[in-house]
Amino acid sequence: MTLSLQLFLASGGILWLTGLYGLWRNSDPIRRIISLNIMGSGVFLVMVTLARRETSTDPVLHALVVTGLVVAVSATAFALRLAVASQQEKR
Amino acid sequence: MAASELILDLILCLVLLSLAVAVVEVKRLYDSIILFIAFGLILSITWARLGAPDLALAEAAIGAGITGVLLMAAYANLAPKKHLQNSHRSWLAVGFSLAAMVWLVLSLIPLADSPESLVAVAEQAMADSGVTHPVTAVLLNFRAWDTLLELVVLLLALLGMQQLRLPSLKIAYPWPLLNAWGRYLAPLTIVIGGYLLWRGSSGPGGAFQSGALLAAGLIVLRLNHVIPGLSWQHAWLRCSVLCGAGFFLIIACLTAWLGQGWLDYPASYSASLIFIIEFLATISIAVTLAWLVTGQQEAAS
Amino acid sequence: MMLDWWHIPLIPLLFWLLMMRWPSVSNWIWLAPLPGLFLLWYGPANIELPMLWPGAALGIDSPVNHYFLILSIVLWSIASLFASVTQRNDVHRLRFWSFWLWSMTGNLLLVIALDPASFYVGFTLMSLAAYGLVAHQPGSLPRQAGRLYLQLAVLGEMLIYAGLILRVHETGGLLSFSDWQQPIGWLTAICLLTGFGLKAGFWPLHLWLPLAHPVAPAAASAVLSGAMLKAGILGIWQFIPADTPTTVALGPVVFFIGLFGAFYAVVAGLLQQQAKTVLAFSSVSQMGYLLMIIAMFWMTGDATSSLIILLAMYGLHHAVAKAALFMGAGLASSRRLSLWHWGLMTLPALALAGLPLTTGASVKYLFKDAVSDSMFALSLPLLSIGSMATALLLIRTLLLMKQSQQNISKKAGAPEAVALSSWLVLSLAPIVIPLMVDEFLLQLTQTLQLQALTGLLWPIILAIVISAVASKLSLKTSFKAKLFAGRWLSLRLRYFLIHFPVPQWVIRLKLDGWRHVERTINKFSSVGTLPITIGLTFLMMLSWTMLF
Amino acid sequence: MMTDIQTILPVAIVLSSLIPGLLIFSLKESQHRLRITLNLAGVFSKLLLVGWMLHGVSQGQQFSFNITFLPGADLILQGDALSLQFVALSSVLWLATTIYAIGYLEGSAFRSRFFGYFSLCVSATVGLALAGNLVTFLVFYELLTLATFPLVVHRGTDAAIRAGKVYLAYTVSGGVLVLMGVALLHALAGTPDFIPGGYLSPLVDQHQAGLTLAFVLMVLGLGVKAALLPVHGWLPQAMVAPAPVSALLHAVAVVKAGAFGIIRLVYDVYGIETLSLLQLTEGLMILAAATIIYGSIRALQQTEIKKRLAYSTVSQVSYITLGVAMLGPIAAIGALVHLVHQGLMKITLFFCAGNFAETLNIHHIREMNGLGQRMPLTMAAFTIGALGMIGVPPIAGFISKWYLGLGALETGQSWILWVFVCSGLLNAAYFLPLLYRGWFAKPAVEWAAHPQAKRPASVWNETHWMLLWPTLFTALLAIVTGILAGSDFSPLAWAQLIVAREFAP
Amino acid sequence: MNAALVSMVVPFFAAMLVLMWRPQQQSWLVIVASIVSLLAAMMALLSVIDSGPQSLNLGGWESPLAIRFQLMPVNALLIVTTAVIHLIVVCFAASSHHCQSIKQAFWPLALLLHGSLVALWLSMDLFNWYVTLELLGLAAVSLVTLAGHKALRAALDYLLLSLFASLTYLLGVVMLYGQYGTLDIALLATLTEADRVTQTALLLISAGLMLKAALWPLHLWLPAAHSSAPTPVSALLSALVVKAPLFILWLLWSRVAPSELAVPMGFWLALLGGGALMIGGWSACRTPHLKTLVAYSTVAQLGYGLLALGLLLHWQLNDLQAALWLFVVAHALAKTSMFLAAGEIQASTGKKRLNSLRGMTLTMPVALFAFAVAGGSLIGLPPSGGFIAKWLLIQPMLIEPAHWPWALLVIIATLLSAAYVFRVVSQGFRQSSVSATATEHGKSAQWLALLPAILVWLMALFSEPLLQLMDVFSA
Repeated sequence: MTLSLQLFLASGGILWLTGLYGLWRNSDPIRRIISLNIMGSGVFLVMVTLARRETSTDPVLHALVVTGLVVAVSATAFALRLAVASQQEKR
Repeated sequence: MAASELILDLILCLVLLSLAVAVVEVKRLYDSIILFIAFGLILSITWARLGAPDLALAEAAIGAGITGVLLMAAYANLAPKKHLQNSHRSWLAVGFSLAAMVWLVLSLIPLADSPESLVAVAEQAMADSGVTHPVTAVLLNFRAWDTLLELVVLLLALLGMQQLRLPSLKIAYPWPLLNAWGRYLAPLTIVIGGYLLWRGSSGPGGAFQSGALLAAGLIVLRLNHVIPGLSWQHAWLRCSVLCGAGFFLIIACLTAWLGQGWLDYPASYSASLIFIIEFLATISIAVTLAWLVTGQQEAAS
Repeated sequence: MMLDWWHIPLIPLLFWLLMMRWPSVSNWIWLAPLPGLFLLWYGPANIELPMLWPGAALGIDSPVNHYFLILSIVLWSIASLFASVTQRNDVHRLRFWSFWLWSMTGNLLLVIALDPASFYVGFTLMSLAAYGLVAHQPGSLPRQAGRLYLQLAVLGEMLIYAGLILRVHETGGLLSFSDWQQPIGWLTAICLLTGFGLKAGFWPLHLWLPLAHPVAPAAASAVLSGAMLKAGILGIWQFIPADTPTTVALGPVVFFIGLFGAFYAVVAGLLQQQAKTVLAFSSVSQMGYLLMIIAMFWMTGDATSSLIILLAMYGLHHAVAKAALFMGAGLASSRRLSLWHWGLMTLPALALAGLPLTTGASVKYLFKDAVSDSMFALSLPLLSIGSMATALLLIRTLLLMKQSQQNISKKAGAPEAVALSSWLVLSLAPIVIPLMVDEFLLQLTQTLQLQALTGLLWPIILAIVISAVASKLSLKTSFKAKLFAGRWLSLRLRYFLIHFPVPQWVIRLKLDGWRHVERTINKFSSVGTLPITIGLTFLMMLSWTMLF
Repeated sequence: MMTDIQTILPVAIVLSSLIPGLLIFSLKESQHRLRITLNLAGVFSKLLLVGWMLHGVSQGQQFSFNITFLPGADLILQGDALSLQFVALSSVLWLATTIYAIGYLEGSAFRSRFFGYFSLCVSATVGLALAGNLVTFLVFYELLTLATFPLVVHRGTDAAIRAGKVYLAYTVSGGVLVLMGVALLHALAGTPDFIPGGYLSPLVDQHQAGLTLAFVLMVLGLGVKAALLPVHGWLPQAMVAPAPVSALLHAVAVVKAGAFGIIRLVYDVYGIETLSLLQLTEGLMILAAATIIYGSIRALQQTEIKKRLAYSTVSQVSYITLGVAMLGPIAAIGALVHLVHQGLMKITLFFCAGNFAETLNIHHIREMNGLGQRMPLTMAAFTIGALGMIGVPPIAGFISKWYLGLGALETGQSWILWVFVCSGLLNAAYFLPLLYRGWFAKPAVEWAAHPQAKRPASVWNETHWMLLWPTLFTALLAIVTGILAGSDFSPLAWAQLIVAREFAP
Repeated sequence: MNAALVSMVVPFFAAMLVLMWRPQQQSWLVIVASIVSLLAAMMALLSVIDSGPQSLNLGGWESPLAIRFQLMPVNALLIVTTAVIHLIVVCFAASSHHCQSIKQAFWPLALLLHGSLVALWLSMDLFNWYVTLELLGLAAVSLVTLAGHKALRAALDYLLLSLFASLTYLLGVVMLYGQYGTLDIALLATLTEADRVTQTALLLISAGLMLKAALWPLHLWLPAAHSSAPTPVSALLSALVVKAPLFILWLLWSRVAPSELAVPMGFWLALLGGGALMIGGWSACRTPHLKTLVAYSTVAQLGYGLLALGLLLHWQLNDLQAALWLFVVAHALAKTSMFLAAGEIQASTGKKRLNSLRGMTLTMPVALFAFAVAGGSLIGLPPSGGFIAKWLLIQPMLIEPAHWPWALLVIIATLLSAAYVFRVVSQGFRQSSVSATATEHGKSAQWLALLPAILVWLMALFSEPLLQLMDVFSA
């Protein structure tokens, strides 16, 4: 079990870094936003994994992930809108 | 059990990671978006695997579904020449990332062995929370303040989007399939959403999940032009966007003023209060998300 | 009591104020110094004026200032009278009179000063205002002479300032001449001697004198030579105490400086072509004698010594005689003089050379006495030669004056009555003074013995003879170069100061070269905000991990 | 009642210029009558209050006002003999300069701004003089910097802006150094009130490095305003300001603020004992002496009147510093009295320069030929100022030089005497040619034919009376303070009183 | 505590009211709300002064479970500052003619920003901070986009970096939770050890917060975003929003982090602060645009905060907390004034460049004066709030000769700030041909710009109670 948890934790970290890398290396705003979402997923993965450490899952972490998801989706929506708007002005 | 599960987990992780890398590295933006939606689906499977069914639901609805629609819409609205990835890959960046990865993974691994959490405390408090599902208890009672602020985050995203004054989402021609399915899909989402909401107090589900589903339904309806463009002009829309956070805030104030303290529900009312709050929050979330996706209908246009 | 010592310097200032309002007051300026005479006669007590600068006290406390006051009053008064005629048609006469009155104020103040500060105040006022007299006339010569005069005057001022401060310090902060008997330091003595010497104009500090006198108006030359040079001598006498180790040691040196100067100036003067220049050199020479008196006084330091009387008498004598000559020279160069004028002119000239029955005889006699009493007795014969030289020089002066008559226009008439009479008073003074002042008369009676008489007369006669021979031979030389040396130096000094290399600190940031670098960075960071920031975040986090 | 007054009076003195100043800011350009009234009301009320305080202090009363400010460092305004020396000087000269400025700026733009800042400057100067501890001093010191800047750039030309920037570069840097020094001392010893003899002597053994650094920092910082050698460069540049500004601020208020600060620092913060233990004043003396000579030589090389005067200020203000650095009572008298004397003389000179510029548009020395015929009174005032600067008795400058020279000998620093001699010579070298030109040289154009102005009807009308009278007033003061130096109410007597209190065993 | 809650809730309600009813005269509603919030904030401050720090567990749950609010002198002060600045900015926006076009959208966003800030100040919970930071980020970006087309690019950069920072922060928070099982600052403070996880978590959190606070060298987004935002928004962002992460950073490092980590980290933070002071100041001296200059000045001034924080940690000196927070408050007030003045000037001339300021002493004297006065506090001229903060900062630097190099840093920073402030002011004194009557209107906006500048100078007069407040806190 622990090994599996460690695997997921590491994956979460790597996901976070992958997103970070994508954010760093991509110049397209949509890709950047996607990368951010991947980063977020990485963090959520870590959270959900941590919630699994005990026999009963940690509801607090789950609740935090729900909150994080909503925040992420609203931010994504806004960011995408903003990206579109900023690109449109350039035309 | 360990070995097979471990292999399953390993595969799951590898798929996730390779999808993520692919999303980041793939040449075409369109592919990237598609891959990201796939990534979201795999992720929701992962949640399920990790014993978080409500998160799996939320991820499917919010992460993959709504975000996917948003990304597609943005893609459709952007100039094609902008969709190119950075031409060169910087080995410096890769090196940095790998170094950071080693560091980060090394720091994360020990966490698996230190089961410090609030599980016990939360379980203890469940009895007084007014609901039976622990996640809902945390969301709407223990850490209700976070949830309240989250509703405000949604509101802010909506406000921010609104005043960008973009034309509403451009869909050249309603997709015939969507047209056909939409009429059936939408009521379905409403039913499922209602169910999720009701179920939220005892099992996986709750305001966000049902709100997301409802939003999906609304989006479909809007795309089919069944419902008119959402506009700030409509009082009921404003009301439904604001009612979640507003009511929540009023309750918070009332508990502080009349009750024992800020967001300290009276024990006897807590279940019904939480339900009302969830209900209103669902409406707000649904409308806001739908609005965020479909965009503001300009009064002038 | 309505009149007091402190009024003396104020009265000329009052005149000045009145003159600024009513320019015709300038005709009455000769009255301004006269109240001093009244005070001398009346003799009120010395006063202290704590209101003023530190230690201020005014009054008369020795024969020296007594006589010097007399001579200053007389000279200023008569010269004013003279000038009121000669400057009548001057365009800048208000300016002239202003400086005149300021100078007069200073002179009178310094004579009655009983403390160094007041003396210095008066002295400075006098010397600086006198610049206005020297440089009064238009043209480049007065300007150059004035510049040199001023440079040296200021230098003198500063040396006196230094000496004064040093002296006050030496005496432990005492501020009265009468208390200044403490030993004087070498530096102090030299500062003071040089500082006052620059005004007194003895060799080798006489540079300005032969340049300034010829260009100043005659009345101004008269006071310059008569009163102001004496102020320098008075300063030396007042500031430097006698009979202290330093002064005793300095005495012989100073004596020989005076002696040498007395002869040197004669030689230099004989080579000049202009009457007033020659007269200036004569003053230089006479100042040498005064310096010798002071040197002898330093050696003895006897407060009752006859040297004090001698100094006072010599000062008075030289002042009136030289003033008469300068005024005469002024008249000679602008008016037609008749024979009796010339006769009168000779009187002060010969008085200076020691003509019997004049003040000259009295002072020469006393002087010889003093020298023979002192350790310098060996130089006694030189004195007679000195008289001869003086006579020679003055005869040359008279001759040059006579020559200058040729250059004046035919229209020029006889001197005006006022000018003439004022000059007359001074010219006759060498004879009149002994009749009025007991000290002179006393010496004069001594000189009437045959031996003394011949001792006085032979140099004069010899001088006349030599002059006659020389004029027959028409010896003419020019000695201008030396005069111009001073002028040249003063110009060089100015040039040097203006072009003195002083470092200047200017800090300038030269950023233009970096402009494009800056632009590139700006552009890069504005376009690549995101990647740069994220890269830096990476870098920071990684570097922090190294930290712990 | 009396105690109340003793508290209020120091504040009232500061406010008497501050309040009119602030009111003036709000006035419209056209309300010149009201503006003049306000100005003069401020001036006279300040004079009255200062007179009151002078009387009180000479009777031995204590005036002190404080409010809390920093931890361990209150804002204290107090009137002691030393501060009053400076306060009285500023107030009297403010009177002269205000009248002068009214005449000078008649009809020009931005007058409300000008007078507003002008009053602020005076308030800052007075506050700085009344400051009862280092922190208060610092506050007003910095305020002075700020309030002066708008006056320097008042004309708004490119040259003025450039000069303003130079001014700021110097003074703000100086201000920061002072701040650091004050803070350092505060860190070491707290900030007690100024006391004669200083309060740092117990720390000498422990914190030698700190005390030394603080002294160096503060002297450098104060030296900027006092125009000490390496940091004097702003002063000549700042001469683009209008004449009243140059006159009051750059001859008196600002440069004296620096010099006054050094006085405070040496006598009331470090104390003579401490300084002689730390052996810090040698350097200061050498610096000041070098500044004196350097300033004089640079002055000699200037061809503009105001520039020459500015370098002269550089040179003359260092007399004060030098006098302070000598650490002897007589030198202290010299320094303190020079604070006043130099102010009187230099302000006269600047007034005159302003008169020349304003009446006949004369800025360069070569244009001064024959000025004495056209503007005899101004020229006379100029002469007095110039001669005073040289140290010609009986003008005020002589008195200071007298005490400074004696002080130099008393403290065994006889070389300083020769510095004064040299400086006197150089002063003469750069001032006397101006006097020559004014009185003796022939004007290039006959004044009757001068385009700027015809010959006036009377001597008294040679220029606007508001320009002339202040000039004559200060010139007269320069003479009177010199002649009547020994009287009981002269700056000299006051300086002696200060020194008697400072050097009391 | 209730007063603080009122101060937080009122803006939220007002925002919803404005959004819901959309009255014609919104500005009055907003101003009244701001005033009420301010009064409540002051009452909160008074109650803290009277009865000391207060704590509130939301929902009445036990401490590790519940989100905890704590009212301490520092955050009470910050709440008051927030309310004051909001009130001024809101009044400015209402009175300035140049803000007409953005008002409709500005009011609710500004109100939500206000509420979010107060929520952040009050909270002592790591995850709740994440939510409030998101709130702030979204509100701030939305506000920036009010400026229209030109601002969008900068806004997008800001948003993306803000989200990135949030996620970095969140990862760190999660790691801390994973290690210690609590999100409460006070509890964490008792638990933390200097192990690897904690270290990584703290670094991640710090990186995220530093990015959000635009601390050098992660500041690149700030000048673009702040200078292109509408005037009142620039003021709010520079004055308040960037301070919020700093608050968290401070609590985290001074409370939560074990001293083995805090001491070396402090040195680094201080170095970065020094870098901010130098580079930010230099950039401000070089930029040709007015608002960019002000924005760079924010970068530089935040360096003081960082420096104070770093030295506080490095030397473990609690005295420096007062310096840190006085810096923050003084800078908030001064920067408000500066941005309002700069924005008003820029809007009235219609030009961004610095040389368009010519003749401003004639045409907009009050605005220029406000700029100068505020600048005085930034430079640290006495007797201003900035001076007091700087004074407190340099005291410990000076007392030990070994610390003197830091003081040198402060000297250079001060000179740089003087350079850029007077760069602007001296332009205003240049002659110009613009007639005096050109901009008679808009006087009230200019006076409002001056108000915070005066407040920051008044701070100096009330420094005693302020410092006492800080003492109470650090004790």
